Amino acid sequence: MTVRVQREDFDVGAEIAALAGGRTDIGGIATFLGLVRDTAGGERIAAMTLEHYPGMTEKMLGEIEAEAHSRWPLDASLIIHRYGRLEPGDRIVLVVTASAHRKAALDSCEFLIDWLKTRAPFWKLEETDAGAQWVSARKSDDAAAARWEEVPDPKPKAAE
Amino acid sequence: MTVRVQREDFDVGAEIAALAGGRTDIGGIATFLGLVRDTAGGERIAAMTLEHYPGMTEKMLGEIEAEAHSRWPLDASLIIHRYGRLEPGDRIVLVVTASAHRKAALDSCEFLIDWLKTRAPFWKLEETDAGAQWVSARKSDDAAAARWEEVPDPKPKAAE
Amino acid sequence: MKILYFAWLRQRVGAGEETVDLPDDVRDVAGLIDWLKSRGPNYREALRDTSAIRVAVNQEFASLNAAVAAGDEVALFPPMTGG
Amino acid sequence: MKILYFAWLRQRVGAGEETVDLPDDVRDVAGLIDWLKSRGPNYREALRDTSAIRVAVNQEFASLNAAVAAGDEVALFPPMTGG
Repeated sequence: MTVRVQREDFDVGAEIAALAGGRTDIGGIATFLGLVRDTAGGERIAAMTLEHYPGMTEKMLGEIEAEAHSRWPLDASLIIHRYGRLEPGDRIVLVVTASAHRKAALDSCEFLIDWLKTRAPFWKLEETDAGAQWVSARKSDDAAAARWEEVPDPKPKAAE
Repeated sequence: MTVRVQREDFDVGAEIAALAGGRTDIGGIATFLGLVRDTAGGERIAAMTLEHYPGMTEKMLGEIEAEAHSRWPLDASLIIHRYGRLEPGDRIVLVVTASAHRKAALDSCEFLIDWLKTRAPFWKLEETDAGAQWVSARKSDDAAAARWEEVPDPKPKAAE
Repeated sequence: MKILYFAWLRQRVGAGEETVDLPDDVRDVAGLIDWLKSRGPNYREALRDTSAIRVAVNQEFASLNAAVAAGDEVALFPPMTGG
Repeated sequence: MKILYFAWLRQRVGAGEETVDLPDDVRDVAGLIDWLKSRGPNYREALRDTSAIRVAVNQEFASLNAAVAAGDEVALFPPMTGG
């Protein structure tokens, strides 16, 4: 279980390789990589600045990661979230989960990205043609995160 | 849309970077990486050999990939599947899907790995302490693939 | 008490962080927000709509009726938009 | 007709690929399998349980009653275990 909150970019291939790290009990590694898009709600985005709450961010991400490990049989996991000014195409967030079972890796990866969207203290300021605008929280993100509120099966449905 | 069936290993980070390739309309990239495990059904696996049906494999993977593009709004996708002799910890399969919407990327990635498990003409021969054994198809894999038989929403549930 | 502001709350208040001497009669988050609003138009403007404000006390999410005390770190911010 | 065998079917038949002259009365996959079984004990053993056999005709999955003709490429193999 690793959480990193950093201004610097990250190397996806190197992170995945480090997570697997010569282990031979991992059957599947699921990854979600979030990138900055050049549009939002039809508006052109020149850049965005991610602000966060140092200390609490790491704490919340660690709690969300621990929750994933309690729900699925994970061998390893990693969350990296950047802050600072980012441009379209830049990497923002990386979630990696490894398990003997592919379903556990895939489900927990989706869980982590859904939860950190609504529970990690980050705020996005977008630079649009109309000036700088704080991004509003989306109902669809709340709904995606709420799906995981029900107590799920402790084991993946399709044993591998 | 790219399909590669190859004996050689692949570089996950480079493949993901090439897929995104300077594009600024991609919001999320989902990846599933399958690795060879050192055990199966309690037995120790020294290595496995993947046999496939050259020609038909590429054709089936291409059809499965096209099906994913018809079901989800994907910007790009990649399937790499290796054949030949592999040892525990080795990479076997890589599925990468990119979309403006994270849910589309995640769902289509899961769809692709579920379908290729049961529809791509590969066969695994495992080297165990008891000798070489052909892997049996798993009911759980059939069930995972069958989940996608129902006609799904053409659009992701949580618009982004 | 240390108070932190993020995103547009920080911009409207005009500070990201301040240390305040809490009046004795402020015992919960709602009371803290009311007292802050009495401190000037920037606070009144920033804290006008409490439905748009999320709160953390000592880096844990908290509700408006959560207790606060002198040694606490309280953060006020809009709904989060990470990921 | 070109016939391909994979995995344990290939091992039991003893060949991965062969070209055969199809008798006129073989018109579907089931008929082809019956005819192959008449060709020797290795075929009989390999093709004994048709429920364990999957078929592709010209690289498309096909059922036991799918039609086959002289120019076709027919593949016989166990259920797939990729991924």
